[in-house]
Amino acid sequence: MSQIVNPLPGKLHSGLVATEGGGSINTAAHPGPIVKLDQVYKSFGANQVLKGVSFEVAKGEMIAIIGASGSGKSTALRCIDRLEVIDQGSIEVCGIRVDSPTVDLKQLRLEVGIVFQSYNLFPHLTVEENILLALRHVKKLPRAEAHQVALRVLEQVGLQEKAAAYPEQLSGGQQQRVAIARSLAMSPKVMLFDEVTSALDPQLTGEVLRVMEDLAAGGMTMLLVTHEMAFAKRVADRIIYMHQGKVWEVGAGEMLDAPKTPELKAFLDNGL
Amino acid sequence: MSQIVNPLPGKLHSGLVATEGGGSINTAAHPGPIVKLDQVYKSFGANQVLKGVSFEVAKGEMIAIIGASGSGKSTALRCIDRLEVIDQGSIEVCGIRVDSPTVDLKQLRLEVGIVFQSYNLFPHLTVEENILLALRHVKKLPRAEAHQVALRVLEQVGLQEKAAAYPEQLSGGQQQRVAIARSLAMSPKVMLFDEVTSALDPQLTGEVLRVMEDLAAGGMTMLLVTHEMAFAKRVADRIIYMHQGKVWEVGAGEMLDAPKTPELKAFLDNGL
Amino acid sequence: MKYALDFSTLLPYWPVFLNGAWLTLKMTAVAVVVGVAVGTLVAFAKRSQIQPLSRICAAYIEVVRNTPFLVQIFLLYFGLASIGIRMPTFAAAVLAMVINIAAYAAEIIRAGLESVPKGQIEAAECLGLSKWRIGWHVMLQPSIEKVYPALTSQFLLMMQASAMASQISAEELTAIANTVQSDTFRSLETYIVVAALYLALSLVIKLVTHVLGEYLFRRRRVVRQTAARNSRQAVRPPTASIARQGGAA
Amino acid sequence: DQMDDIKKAGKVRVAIAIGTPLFSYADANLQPTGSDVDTATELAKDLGVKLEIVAITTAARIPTLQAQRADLVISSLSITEERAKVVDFSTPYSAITIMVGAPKDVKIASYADLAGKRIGLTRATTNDALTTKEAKGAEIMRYEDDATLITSVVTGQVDIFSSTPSNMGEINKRAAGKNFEMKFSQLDSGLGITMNKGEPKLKEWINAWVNTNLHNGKLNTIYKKYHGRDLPANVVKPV
Amino acid sequence: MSFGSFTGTHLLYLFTSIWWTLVLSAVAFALGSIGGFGVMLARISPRRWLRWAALAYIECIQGIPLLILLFIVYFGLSVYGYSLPSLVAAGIAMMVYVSAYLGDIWRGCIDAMPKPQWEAAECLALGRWQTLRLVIIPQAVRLSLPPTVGFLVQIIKMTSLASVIGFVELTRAGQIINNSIFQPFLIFTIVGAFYFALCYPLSRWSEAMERKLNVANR
Ligand SMILES: Nc1ncnc2c1ncn2[C@@H]1O[C@H](COP(=O)(O)OP(=O)(O)OP(=O)(O)O)[C@@H](O)[C@H]1O
Ligand SMILES: Nc1ncnc2c1ncn2[C@@H]1O[C@H](COP(=O)(O)OP(=O)(O)OP(=O)(O)O)[C@@H](O)[C@H]1O
Ligand SMILES: [Mg+2]
Ligand SMILES: [Mg+2]
Repeated sequence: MSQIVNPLPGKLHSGLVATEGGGSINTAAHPGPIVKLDQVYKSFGANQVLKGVSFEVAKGEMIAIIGASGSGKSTALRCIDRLEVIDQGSIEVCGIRVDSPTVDLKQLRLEVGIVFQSYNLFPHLTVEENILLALRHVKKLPRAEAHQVALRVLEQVGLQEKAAAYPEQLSGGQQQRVAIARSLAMSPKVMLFDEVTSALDPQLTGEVLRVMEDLAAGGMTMLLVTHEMAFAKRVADRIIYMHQGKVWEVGAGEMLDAPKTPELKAFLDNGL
Repeated sequence: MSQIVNPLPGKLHSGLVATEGGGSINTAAHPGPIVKLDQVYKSFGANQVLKGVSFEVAKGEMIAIIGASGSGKSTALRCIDRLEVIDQGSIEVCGIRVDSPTVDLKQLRLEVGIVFQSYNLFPHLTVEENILLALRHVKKLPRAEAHQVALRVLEQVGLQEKAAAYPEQLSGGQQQRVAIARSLAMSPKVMLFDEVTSALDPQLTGEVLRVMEDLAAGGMTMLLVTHEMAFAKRVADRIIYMHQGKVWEVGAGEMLDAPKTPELKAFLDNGL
Repeated sequence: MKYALDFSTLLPYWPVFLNGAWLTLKMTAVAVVVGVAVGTLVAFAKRSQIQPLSRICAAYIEVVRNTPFLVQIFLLYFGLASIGIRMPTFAAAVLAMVINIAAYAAEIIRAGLESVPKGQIEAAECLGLSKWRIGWHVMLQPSIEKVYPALTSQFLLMMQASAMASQISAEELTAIANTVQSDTFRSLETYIVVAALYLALSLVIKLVTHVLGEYLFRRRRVVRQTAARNSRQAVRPPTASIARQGGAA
Repeated sequence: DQMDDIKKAGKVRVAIAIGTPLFSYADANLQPTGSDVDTATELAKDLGVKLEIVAITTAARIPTLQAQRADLVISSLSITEERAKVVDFSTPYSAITIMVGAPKDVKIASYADLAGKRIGLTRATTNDALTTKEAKGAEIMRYEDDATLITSVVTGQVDIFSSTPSNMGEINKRAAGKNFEMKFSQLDSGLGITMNKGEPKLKEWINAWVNTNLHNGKLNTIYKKYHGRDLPANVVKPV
Repeated sequence: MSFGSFTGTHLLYLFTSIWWTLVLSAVAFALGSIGGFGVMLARISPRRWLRWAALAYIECIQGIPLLILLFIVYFGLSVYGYSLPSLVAAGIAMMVYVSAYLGDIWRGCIDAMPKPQWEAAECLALGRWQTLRLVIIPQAVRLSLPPTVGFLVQIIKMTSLASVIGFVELTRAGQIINNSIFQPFLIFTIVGAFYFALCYPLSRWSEAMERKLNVANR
């Protein structure tokens, strides 16, 4: 299995780039950022949703994407995991050229974990079976080992005792934590989160944010779309503000206190 | 058609009891309150929802019931119109023993009008037909007379011009006013309202509250469950605070300014 | 004329009746198992991106569902034979039943597949599961669970439809009835006995499918038990959805 | 009394299974025809009433009578002891030969040779009763009427059958090249006009009619017209 | 191989037999609707024994093939001295069968009506029957239309079974022609095509209505 490792001319970015250490068996070590978008364009029919989006995520970094509804945040995330195929530009994840037509999807998806607003748990499987499914059939782990992994990630999200429950028996917050655990179980190099708390009550939101904060503290590379400004400001290394399909402003948490562009100011005034 | 008129030993209550005047054709004139609950108990399965509720409503009085979600407000109202059958205690409405197994349901429901949060208009009938239905088939009024009544009540709620519209063509507030008109058309002696504005925008809420205020001013006996504290305080003669299936505090509007029990205080602090 | 029902004449025939019932059950079982398998493939094929394939499947489903089973049997039994394809009665009858039930099952299962939220399929893709795994674990299993009641009532209709196989000499229950009544000249009694046997068979099938459902779809059982255990609070009765109507006539 | 009923109604209801070639079948214009149909027509004429044909299946011949759906059955119904227990037969008005047929190259000479072979026949006929009893170990395929049996043989669903020479003629006409031939005769049996029990007046009239028409040759003419040969001698008994 | 041939007479005969298929379908549907309405009323009756009786009826009839019901009615009625034409026998058997299914379908539609509609009518002092007639049924009819039309397709197909008791409808006509010219493949293809022409438009109509309902309810 050979990846097209295409070292693009390096671009400076404000994040901390750590060189990749151990790495998984399948992926060649590569020095660049974990995720790199370069001039990405994407349209749905006549509706141009992404208009030249570029940004990078370094190893261990946690980046929050904010922006008004319809600004293209979800689409950007979906493009990174190749749920959408981009029209132009390039996306690289852990050295895998996502925009290549011959991209090894399985490999890509082993590197990337993604969690959506709607938890998308498999309703006919128990919490543990949800987690085991991909471990057994994609990673081909033996039963005992897979079980160990499942227990570990469930503990990580604080839901060991719910292993035998079915999704419908859980609260929204619990379901979302299971969804995170399910992604984590695959040991991805980077986790994408798309408004994972938008459908939850404030109280349940807390549980989920806490899990994400723990993850960030544990060194996971994370890219999350969120409306929780306070959380983004406190936890994220950098914040990307998207507006009308473009990266409009990028900066550390403090940028929310002093928006440079009127658009971000308007957005913050409305949202908070 | 004989009612079981059972003059229970009189209980003092703070409201004003007016002796019944003219009265409808079917009901014997009775001196007591229009609605009288005495030690009413009601359970759903193992869940005891009403635990000895007693109160009275005198003629022309307007009483507001407030209380936390699940405190049994709706259940109390439903028991009065015998949509639920009580386990223990007694309920009397216009001299009709509601708890009697042989109660004349038709007579009871001619005396009581009830309006719910979900308007429950009949979607296949126009506004006017909704109102005519019971006039024609229960009161057996001739077409012309029924039409007169319908026009009058529609005017009362300010919706004459919507007579030919179908419910789905109306806003929520308008639908709720039609529901009130439909009940009014039957000339009930007492009207029950269960959170009739909870599903409405603030603006639409206004229209509906105004109609109810007019009604109260017109001398209608009314019992309403509401979350609109300001309205309750301004318009109601008395307020009943229910807590965990019991009448916890009763008093005039001012009781909201000086709650006697910590429960009411907590409820008011949360709700307002 | 007063007619007195007399079932005693039929007593010596009970092994024959049981044989017929057994054959009916056997034909139904084989048809159901093969038919559901074929129907599943057809359901996926109808959803496929390959236009000709999905068109053919759609045509197959519509033709079968809009013509009588009896005509299908005749067409298959005599029609195929007259163009040179011959098969034993049992095979012909079961084949006709498979062709019939597969179309109905395909339509039912497709409805189930369509009700799987797109997000779940995407979530599975993002976990790196292969297309086949997604089809089996994420799409088919919950679909079958959802449409199981509709499928089982289709099984019952199929069992009844197997009565028509008597017309092509399959010695199932109805054919047995025709023979017995001509032996005993007790037609009414014979058909009453056979009606009772069919009723018993359908109860057996209901029981078996119920037990199988409880076994296969653990979720329903677990959730129900936990709900009963956890909250003794009365639950409002669920609103019944409209009975899905199928048929094999 | 059925005789009176028939007269009163002005019509006689005769049950005939349409689907038995030469005896009763649909012609090119889909009108019922055959020797049994002609017999019924003559009978009704002599009775002085209209004929109403009740079209039925072979297996329904006796139940139809029991169910009072018809006054008579004239439908190649062999006179047997079992049947005679539940219905009344007239004296034989015609005859049928029951035989086993198969293609020329198949070797069959007796019931014993049928063991392990598939043999087709029509349900609820004398063929059915006889073959089921005698041909132990044969796989019997029962069809609902002669026409379905013939269709099955012609289309090749079965090769060996128990039927009548006339049906074999039909088969040979339609399945060219197979050369079906009679392997052995199972039974020669007389056919009776069938009616419910307890109708002496009707039975007497029918018997007289059969007798008359056997001797004036009318029934023989009808038989010869469709079957191409004379009625067997044992049917046309001397006076 | 080919013997005799399929002529215009045959085609005409098939065409006219469609009429009898339609007549029998109409009779079965009309009688079945009346019976089904009764079964539906019994299923939602406040009287427990009536509900149970209706349930038992539905369960029994749905467990017995129509073919057997046809035989029972055909032979059964007449051994007790009622000698009825096969159209009537088939009509009665199908009424019994159809009413069990329609009753079940319609009860589902009534059950699907929101409970508050019942309560609202009740609170206006409408009686149970008035509520049903004026409020519930008019709304349920809309809901019941797609499955009812869908079932009509089943009924048309079911009429083919009446051929076994000698009622000459489309399938029986096909058999009769086949018995005379022995071209089963051709004949039953034509017969099947005729059924398809009758049923397919109804199926599509039913599906279209169902889709519209689903969209409206979303
Ligand atoms: N599959 C699709 N087909 C067509 N249009 C789409 C599709 N997905 C998204 N869009 C359109 O793309 C635009 C951007 O959508 P996107 O979901 O990326 O916005 P977002 O920033 O995530 O907004 P939100 O905060 O509401 O989730 C919207 O106008 C949307 O209508
Ligand atoms: N039909 C019913 N079956 C079972 N439980 C019921 C039923 N109706 C109400 N309950 C239960 O009774 C309790 C009181 O309900 P009720 O509707 O009277 O409360 P409420 O005071 O009106 O609350 P809210 O402000 O939310 O309307 C709740 O716990 C509810 O779950
Ligand atoms: Mg989004
Ligand atoms: Mg309430």
